[in-house]
Formats: sequence, C-alpha cells, structure tokens
Amino acid sequence: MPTAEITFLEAIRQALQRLLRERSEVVLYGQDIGSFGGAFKVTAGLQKEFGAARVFDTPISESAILGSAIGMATQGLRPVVEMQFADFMMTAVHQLLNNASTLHYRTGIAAPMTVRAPCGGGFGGGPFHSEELETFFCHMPGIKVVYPAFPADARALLYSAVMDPNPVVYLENKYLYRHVKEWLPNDWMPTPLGVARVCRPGTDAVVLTYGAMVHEALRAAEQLAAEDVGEVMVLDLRTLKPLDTDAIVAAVAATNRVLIVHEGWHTSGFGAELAAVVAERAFHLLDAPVGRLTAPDCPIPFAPELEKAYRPDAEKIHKALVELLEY
Amino acid sequence: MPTAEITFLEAIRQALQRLLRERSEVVLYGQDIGSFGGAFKVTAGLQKEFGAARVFDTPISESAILGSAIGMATQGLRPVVEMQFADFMMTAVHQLLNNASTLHYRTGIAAPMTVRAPCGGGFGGGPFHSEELETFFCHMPGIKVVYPAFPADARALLYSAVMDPNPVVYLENKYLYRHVKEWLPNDWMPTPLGVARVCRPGTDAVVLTYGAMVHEALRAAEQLAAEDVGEVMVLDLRTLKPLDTDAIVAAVAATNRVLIVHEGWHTSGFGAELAAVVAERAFHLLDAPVGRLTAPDCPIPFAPELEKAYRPDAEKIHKALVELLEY
Amino acid sequence: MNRKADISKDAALAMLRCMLLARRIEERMVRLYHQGQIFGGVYTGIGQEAIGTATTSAAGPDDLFAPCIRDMTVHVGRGTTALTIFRQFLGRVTGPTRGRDGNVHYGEIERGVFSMISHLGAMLPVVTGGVMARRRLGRDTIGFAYIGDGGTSTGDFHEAINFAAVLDVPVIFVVENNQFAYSTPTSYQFRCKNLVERAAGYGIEGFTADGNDAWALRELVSKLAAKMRQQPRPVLLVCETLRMRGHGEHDDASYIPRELLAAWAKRDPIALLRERITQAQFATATELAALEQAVQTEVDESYQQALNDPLPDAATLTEGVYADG
Amino acid sequence: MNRKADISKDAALAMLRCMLLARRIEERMVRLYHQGQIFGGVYTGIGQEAIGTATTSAAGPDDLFAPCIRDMTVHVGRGTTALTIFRQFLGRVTGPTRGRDGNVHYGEIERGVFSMISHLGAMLPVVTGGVMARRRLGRDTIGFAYIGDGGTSTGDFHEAINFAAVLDVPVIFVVENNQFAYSTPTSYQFRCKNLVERAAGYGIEGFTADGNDAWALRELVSKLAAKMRQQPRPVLLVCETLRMRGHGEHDDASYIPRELLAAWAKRDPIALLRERITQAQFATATELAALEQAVQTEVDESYQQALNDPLPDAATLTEGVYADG
Ligand SMILES: Cc1ncc(C[n+]2csc(CCOP(=O)(O)OP(=O)(O)O)c2C)c(N)n1
Ligand SMILES: Cc1ncc(C[n+]2csc(CCOP(=O)(O)OP(=O)(O)O)c2C)c(N)n1
Ligand SMILES: [Mg+2]
Ligand SMILES: [Mg+2]
Repeated sequence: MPTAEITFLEAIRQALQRLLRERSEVVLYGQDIGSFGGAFKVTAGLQKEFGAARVFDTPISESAILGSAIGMATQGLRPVVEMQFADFMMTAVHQLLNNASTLHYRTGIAAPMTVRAPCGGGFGGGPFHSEELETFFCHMPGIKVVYPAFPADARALLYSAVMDPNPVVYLENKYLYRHVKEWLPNDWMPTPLGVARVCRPGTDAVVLTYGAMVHEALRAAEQLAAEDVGEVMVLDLRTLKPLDTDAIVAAVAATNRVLIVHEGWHTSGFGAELAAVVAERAFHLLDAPVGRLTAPDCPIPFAPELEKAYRPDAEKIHKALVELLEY
Repeated sequence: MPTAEITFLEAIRQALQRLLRERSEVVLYGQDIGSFGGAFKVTAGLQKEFGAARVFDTPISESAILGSAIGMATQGLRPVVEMQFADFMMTAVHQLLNNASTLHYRTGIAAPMTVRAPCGGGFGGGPFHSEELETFFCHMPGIKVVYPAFPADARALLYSAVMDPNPVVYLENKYLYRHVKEWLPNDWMPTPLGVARVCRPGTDAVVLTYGAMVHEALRAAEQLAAEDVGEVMVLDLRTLKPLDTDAIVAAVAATNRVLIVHEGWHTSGFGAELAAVVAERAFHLLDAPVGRLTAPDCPIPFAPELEKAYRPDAEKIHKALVELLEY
Repeated sequence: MNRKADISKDAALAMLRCMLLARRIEERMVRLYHQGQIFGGVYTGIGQEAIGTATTSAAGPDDLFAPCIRDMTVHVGRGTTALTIFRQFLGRVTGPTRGRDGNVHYGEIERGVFSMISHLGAMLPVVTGGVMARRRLGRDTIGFAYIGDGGTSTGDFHEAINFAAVLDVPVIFVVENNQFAYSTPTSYQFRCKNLVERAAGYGIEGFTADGNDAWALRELVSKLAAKMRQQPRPVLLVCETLRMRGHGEHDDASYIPRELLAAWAKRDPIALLRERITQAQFATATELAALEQAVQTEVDESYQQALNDPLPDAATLTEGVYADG
Repeated sequence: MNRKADISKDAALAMLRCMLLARRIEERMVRLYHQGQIFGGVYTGIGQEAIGTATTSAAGPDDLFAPCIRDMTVHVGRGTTALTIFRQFLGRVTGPTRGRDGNVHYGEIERGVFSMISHLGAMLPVVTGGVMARRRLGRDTIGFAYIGDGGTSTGDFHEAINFAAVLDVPVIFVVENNQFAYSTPTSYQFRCKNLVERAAGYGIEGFTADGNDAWALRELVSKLAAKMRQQPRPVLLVCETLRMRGHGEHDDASYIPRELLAAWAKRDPIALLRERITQAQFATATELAALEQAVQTEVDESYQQALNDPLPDAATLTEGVYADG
C-alpha cells in the first residue's frame, strides 16, 4: 500500500478533499478559506478543485456562518465551516448552544454540520488566539466534540464527524498542524467517533489526555520508562463527547493511578469532567487521588517565558507523574 | 431591630436600592428595567426613585450592554446590568470571556461591573428561558461567580458583588424569586464573597450545592432525619468562583460521603469541578464514590411531566442520599 | 376604494380564513391563560395577523420561513392545523415538539417552516442557510425571515442581512414594527425615522408597507417574490402595525397609550380584509358568517381533541438528544 | 492647491512626526520579523497612518479611543512613546501589558486609549461605555472607535453604533476602509457602494473622507468633534485608504493587484502631508530632514533600550488575574 509522510494539517486537508469528492452535499465555507486557503492553509487548493459554489468565503460574521450552517444542514447539505480561530466562535456560541444543540431534541430534525475550530497555544498567539474552549462545547447537549492528536485520527475522524447526523465541533490544535507528522497509507477508512485509544501501554499510572498534550504525555512517559521509574499508559481520548468512559475505567483498572492533562484552564475545564467520571465510576480502583495538570486560571500570556510556564508540557507532566507514582 | 418578611426578589431589589443610595457611581441598565421594572420586576420603582440617568433601558443588544459596562467600569462608574434571561447572555459571551475576564491581567485596569442574570427552570420556561450556565462563567479566568440561595445572602452578596473591583456574574435563580422568603432585619451588612455556609449540620453525608437546589437538598435532609436514616449536612456554596474549597474539604472530613447536586447539565457542569476538587483534595476522606445528581444532558423540556423528570428535586436527592448512605 | 383585484377569490378567502383561525386560537389561549389553565406563558399576534397571512399567501410551495413569536398566521398560512397548534401549546406528545416545547417555538419543516428559538435574530441566518441549500439543490426557494422592531437591535439581524446580501441569497427580511419591544417604544431601539433606511446600507432594496392591510401586502410581496426568483437578492420589508395586547398575557400593556390602541383597533386586519372581500364581491355576508362559524368549530373541536391527547411520558425524557447515525 | 490653513504649524508638524514615528517603528518590526527575530506575528498600518494621526490631532485631552490593529498612530498621537511600543512588541515586563500580550493589543488608558482585544467589533461598545461614564462624571469626552471594512460585518459593529445612537453617546465610528479584510476585497464584506450609507439606518450623520490626507481629515474631524461636544450624537466616518502590506508579515498580499498598490503608493500619507507642510511654508527641507533624523534616532534608541529591558518572570504568571478588593 503506498504511503506518504503527512502533517496533521495535510491530514485534515485530505479528509476535506475526499469528502468534497465523494459527497456532493458537502460544502466548505468560512473566512478567507477560498482562494487564499484559510489562515492556516488547511483548505489550500480546494476552491480551485471544487469551485466557488462548494468552497467559499464569507463576511466576518460568525453568527451568520454558524446559523446558516444549521439551516443548510436541515435542507440536504452537509456544511463544514471554519472558524478562523476557535476564540472567535465565542461571538456566536448561542447558535451552537441554543439552535444547533437543541434542534433534534425539539423537532426531530437532524443538522449534520461540522465546525472546524483551530485552537490552542504554544506559539506566541497571546490571549485571543490560543484559547482552549472544549469544556464549553462538551457542556452543550446535542453537540459532539472531536479532538484528534495524530494525523491518522485527524483524517479518519474528520470524515466521520462530517458524516455524523449531528452538529460536531472538530477542534484542531494549531501546534500540531506542522509539528506532527506520520507515515500514512494513501488509502484509509473513516474511524468511528467516541472511541479512545491507548497510544502507550503502561501499568503504573495512566494519563488521560487529548490534543497536543498527548504528545507531551508520551514524551514524559518515555522518559519515565527510560529512567526506570515506571510504565505509564497514555490514553488519547480522541472524542470528548461522546466520551469513551469504558476505556477510561479500563485504564484506571489497569493502572490505579490517574493524571489528567489538558491545555485549557483549570476550573471547570474538561479535566474536571474526567476527574468526576473517575471519581464516580472508578473510585474503588484508585490508589491515589486523581491529579489534574492543566493551564492555570489566567489568560494565555504572550511572552515565551510566561507562555512556557502557562502551558503544560512533558517536563511538567514528568514531574506530576513522579509525584503520583510516589504517592 | 425591626424586621420584615421579604422574598428573594425583594432582597435583590433592596440591595440595588441601597447601592444606588449609597454609591453615586452605581448605574443600572438593561432591557425593560426602567419604568417597567424589568421582566421580573426586580428593579420596580428604582428608575422613579433615582432617575433615568442612573436606571435606564437599552436596545436589545447584549453585546453592547456588556461591552459598554466594561468601558464604564474602567472610567469610574460601577455598572450593574441585567440580562433579561441568563440564556440571552450567550449572544455576547465573548465580551465576558475575552474583554472583561482578561482586562486586569493584561492591563492592570479593574472593571468593577456586575452582570445580573436570571437563570434556572421549574416553571415551564422551556429550552430557552431556563438555562443554567454557571459552568461557562466559572471557566473564565478573571470572573467571579455568585449564586445565592436565600434572601439574606442575595441581599448581602449582591452588595459585595457590586463593590468588588472585578467583573462578577450574579446568578438569580428565578424559581427562588417568589418561592423563598425570610424574616430579615431592615439593617444589614454586606457579606464577603467566597465563603460557603453550612445551612444544615450533619455527620453522615454532605450535599454540596447552590441556588434552588439548596432548598431541595434541605427538604431531603429533613426527611432523612425524620425517617432516622441519617443526618445529612447541606453546604450552600453561595459563591462558585472563588470557591470555598476549605469549607468543602472540612465538610467531607466531617461526613466522608459526598453528593453533589445542581440544576444544570451533567457533562462539564459545575458539579464536575466540585467532584474533581473532592477527588483531589479529599480523596483520603471518602468512604464512597462521589455522586453527582444533576440535570441530564438534554435541552430543558417544557411539558411539566418532562421538566419534573429533568430537574433534580427533594425526592431525587432523597433517593440518591439513601443509596449513598447505604454504600 | 376601487382597485384592480390581482387577488383571486380563493386567495382572498383563504387569507381571511387564515387570520380568523389564528385569531380564534389565540383568543382561546388568552382565555385559558387568564383562567389559570396554562403552564408557562401566552404570547399572541393579535392585530398583526395580516403579515404572516399575506406573505405566506404570496409565497411558493418550496419557500422557507422563520416566523417569530407573533406569527401564528405563518404557520396557518402554510397549512399547519389548529389541532397541531393546540397540541403544541398544551405540551402534548402528539404536537410538533412532542411536549419538549409548549410555546411559540414550533414549526413544521415539511411545510417549509423552521421552529424558532427565543434568541432574537438567531433564526435569520438559519433561514438564509436553508435557502442557500435548497437553491444549490435546484429548488426555486426564496426565504421569509420575520423579526420585530426590537429584534433589529441584535447583532444577528445585521450579520444575517449582510451575509444574505453579500452571498445573493433571496430572503425577504420582514420587520414587523409593532411599535413596542416588550415595554419599550421604538425610540429605545433605533433612531432612524423608518427602519427601511437600513436597506441602503446593505446594498439591497427596501420597502415599507401597511402591516394591517393583507390585500395590499400580498400584492407587494407577490411582486417582490417574483422578482427575487429571477434575480436572487435579499430585500428588506418593513411592515407597520401595533401590538394590541401585552408582550405576553402576564403583561397588561399599560405603557401603550390607550388612544394608540383605539386608533389601531379601527384598522383591525381582519375587518379590513373582510371589507375588501365584500367590496370585491367575493363573498356574501352569509358566506362570511359561514366561514366564521366553520373556523370556530374547527377551533373548538381541535382544542377538545388536543386536550384528550396524551402527555409526554417522563421515561422518554432523554430520547432524541442526538440523531442516530 | 492653496487652502486656508486652519491647522497650526505645530499641529501640522506634530502630525508629520506622529506618522513618521509610527512608520519607522513598523518598518523596524517588519525587518525584525523577516530576520526571524520576532515571536508571534507582526501587523502594521503602513499606508494608513493618516487616520489615527488626524483623529488624535483633532481630539481633546479627555477623549477616549479604541484603536484597531493598524492604528499605531492613535497611540503615538496620544503620546505613547516609541519606547513603550517596543517594550510591548518585544514582550518586555516594562511594557504596558508587562509581556502578557506582545502584539497590537495594548493601550495607555491614562492617555485615553483602550487596549483592544482581537474580536473584531468588540471594542466599539467598550469605548461607548467609557464615554458614557466620563460624561456622567462631568467630563467633556467624546469617543473615537476604529474598525476595518471587514469588521463592519460583525454583529458588534451594528449593536454598538445603534446603542450609541439610541443613547446619544458622542462617538465617532471611524471605518478604515483599506479595501481588504485579510485576503478578501470589500465585495465579500458588503454590497452597498459606500459604507457611509449605513449612517442613515442608525439615524446619524455619515461622512466620507480621504483616509490618506491627514490635513483635510483633521479639518473635518475638528468640525465634527466640536459639533458633537455641543450636540452629543454619534457619527459614522468612512475613510478610504489601502492596506499597503499583507494582513500580517506572514502574508505576501499576492491577492492585492499590483497596480492598485502602485496607485496608492503615489498617495502615501506621509508624502502628502509633507507636501502640504511645504506648501504652507511651515518648515524648510532642512527642518524636515532634521525631524526625520530625530524620529529615526528615537526609534533606534528606543528599540535598543527596550531590548535591554527585562523579560517577565515566570513566577509572576498568575499575578493580577483579579484586581484586589
Ligand atoms: C437576544 C435576546 N435578548 C432578549 C430577549 C428577551 N425578549 C424576548 S421578546 C423581547 C422583545 C421583542 O420585541 P420585538 O422584537 O419588537 O418583538 P415583538 O415582541 O414586539 O413582536 C425581548 C427583549 C430575547 N428573546 N433575545
Ligand atoms: C470576530 C472575529 N472574527 C475573525 C477574526 C479574524 N480576523 C482578524 S483580522 C481579520 C480581517 C479584518 O479585516 P478588516 O476589518 O478590514 O481590518 P484590516 O485588517 O483590513 O485593518 C480577521 C478575519 C477576528 N479577529 N474577529
Ligand atoms: Mg415589537
Ligand atoms: Mg480592511
């Protein structure tokens, strides 16, 4: 099977391209995504290949973008809209929370729409271009939330997200776009939403995480193994809603120690939900308190010195795991 | 000391009235809050007493309301704005999350503003007039979140919220407005934010809760005591951010069993944060898994049969506590 | 007045029936509310029936609609029955939202009608997107989006109209200026003389109309719709009317001057259309009385039937949050 | 051209200095970016300097400003120094955001300048509220809110202007139509011929101006500001200009026709003002050269000084999230 080494970004582009090829009902729109290819060039070349009727630019109107996608999705299209940065989605979150998330429950009408939202920091984006907002989306009934960490998953899960009959928020960690590559087959199958993946086995503790932090956790786990401190499992959640709680409980059962890691704010971050699930469902399996390693509750600072202190990384995870293993 | 029996709603009105009297920098605005007195009549009579320069109506523009409050608060006034329903604040949440919540951290400029937001259900308000959104606000760095359950607290905490130098979201559970009364002194002192209150002592379990659910929990606890099943403590958190974690840990230490109750959605609800805090800080004190009794992850239904099933109440809390005590 | 009747007898009588049916249903709901028999609130469009009536009457079968809280005549005009409406308002499991909502937030999408959410303005981009989809799929759809004078102050009003203008989406943005937004007169919502002045800023055409004259409004909308099907562009249509009751039935509307109410009561849209029909000799007094009677019977029977319908089962609470793959 | 100079020599030279200083700082930032010496992005207002310059020059000491990403001349015009700006851009702890932001999101509120957030349109109500507060406290403040052509598509643009109009808040909403919003020309943002057509819809006055002619713009804004202090009302002021570089320095702006760039290069605001100053005989060539030199020295020295300033200490990361009671 022919393979190629592709970036996380290229994986997303391939999924969009395949969707546009195979599914005439798929349309892409957003700010600057047409001939310009988007702020991150994820849609580069797609307008040229599929025409401006299927890949098009819009005014800077997040609520009109999300609202129109809902209307389209009920009328036979499958819109995939891009928010230029996840941060800007907050100007229109009522469209998701009230319109999209309640629609099927109230009316029985499905709205198969996907919102692609580049998120996360680590590159000097500062307080308004680095936000991690997954906990907001996970709190909304009727919304699914996908957050891949690897090119293979980015590609395979995006296809499934778009084909899902529900509104899906698909979070793209910007740090991964060009930092993460994989050798992947040119032929690929979509993978189902809602399934976590053990991306490193381990018996002494488990890190529950997603997105860019999966890679930091893997680095920390490798180091701990190299140092003979312990074997730490890394569970990549991949989909935050629906959440693969069985995989979480199984991971806790196998390790009895849990560290939760994410890049978003601490209080009411998605890690709180993960900790609560563990406390409810796997309490009897725990040998130590559930730990959360997250960003602190402060705006995302710009200066590299500050952002490095702000953002969890392999080093901090390593330290937290050492403490957890010693408990 | 002269006292009077006042409703929760009247308590809020008294706090606003006193603020307007004592603090010339306080202004009130929002939709229909002037001569009409607001959708719930919380501001009834205030425009008449203080004039339209200090109590005034605005267009239906939530972002302009919140954004202008930020600007005012930096320039010497102390705006108290009313959202007609908390649900509608979601049309402008970027003003809170990005503008208000980051301002002091970025610039050192304080924004003493208060957003009053009627929330919660139990009266057939349906999916768009019953939302519980506290978890969103608690996730924002730089924002404080107050959620009183009794008239005395509503009055005393609102005063403190308005005098706080930070943006405060002050949540008013609509069910409490007219359902809850207390005999209170006409003279009163503000109470500090961030302090929980044991409103029923107990040794066998603790219910961590806030808002309307405090009253349901109290009812359940009384019944359990009457039935000789157990003595359940009820901890009214009163302020969700900053959270009184010491009081939580002390309550767990005294009871070893925890039930968390709130009226909002389950996944990533504020109960997740509470469960996580318990799992992190009080793990060794627990004799049973931390339980969460919340609304399910579905839009708030209108029909009374459905809303009753949707909303936690004394009966459901009673059942959950019986199970918890038997664990 | 003696004007050329572009409007057929059938269309005129259908409009009258539409308004009468909505009026009678709403009157019933008002009565029930004040008898304490309603869970939740009651919001009516009494006095504003001509707008939904005329626009749906002028529309085509494939068109899409996003009505607001006072637009029962949009539903009735698209064929939603009194029975369906009572089932909705009484929270019956047989209603369009199966009791999940019990208020004005309903719509039968198979008739082209979206189910509104409360957030003012939020439906305007939704209908815009629906029209975009249908047209891409080859249907000759135009959209009708309704919004109150107060709703024009929302960011969504602006974003949606501008979006439709830039993307050439044929939607009629119908502003129902009923002179009040809850308790506030329009001076608290805008400072232009007439909201039609907003059209130029979007590079689209704007029109004003008497919102109580269904006959004339239908003629205007027919022309606009025909043109938009040729040249797909949005338009802004501002209809002047008055809210004849409180915001909801909990509100006595004491802030609306009594003389204003009295003046508009003389321009009741049902009476105006009845007059037009009589002038056009489309129906005799006896025929009109029979129509009224038929409507009343339909309302009475539908209400009784809905009352007997089952309430939702609590066990179904969490069903259907997600659509099945 | 021989026009009456309402503008004093001091004011004219101050405007020239303002534009030169901003231009030189931005050119330095551009160079540093392409040398790979900048963390984060670089966004400039090169070619648009006249707008911030003329508006601040016409403003009063108590006025309030909400600049956008291309408005360095608002900061400079209000007295913010090159040193402060470099400290900000280099993320120094001595800068106005103490390294918490390192980009165009800064402002010295003691000079009346708000620190913007990125969400387009979101600052417009903030400055409106600031003006309301100051006026209630007895100050003769008017506001200046800046927004790009693309930013006019946001709901906040609409809500803020309408809010100010309804509440009689004197804010000049300055639309900087630089013909592009990131990669898209204005046909992707609006369909009216000129955004000034939006004013009527808010019941306010609207004006258009050549955004590259600081001299004329200052005259216009002086008149508007004087009138607004008498009669507090917002106005809409649309300034035509062109973005002379990419959206940021990562963007080569290949989507902007080269001829368009060339045509506007001939209308460089600094050159235009220099010409006016020369015509008015406010300064000799030698004096102008000295001014240029002084600006260059200030920029060089400020950059060096900022470079030597301390970086923020990681230990302070969570300080100041809340203001102390
Ligand atoms: C975004 C938003 N803010 C506030 C409300 C609360 N609200 C419901 S109806 C209403 C008044 C609406 O007035 P108008 O748009 O003129 O419609 P009318 O009721 O007159 O038909 C208000 C303020 C809302 N539904 N949505
Ligand atoms: C609400 C919002 N959506 C999207 C963006 C991303 N964004 C930043 S600048 C920009 C283009 C702005 O164009 P314009 O308003 O014309 O200003 P200019 O850059 O031309 O000065 C976009 C889309 C944003 N900042 N805010
Ligand atoms: Mg109205
Ligand atoms: Mg621009």
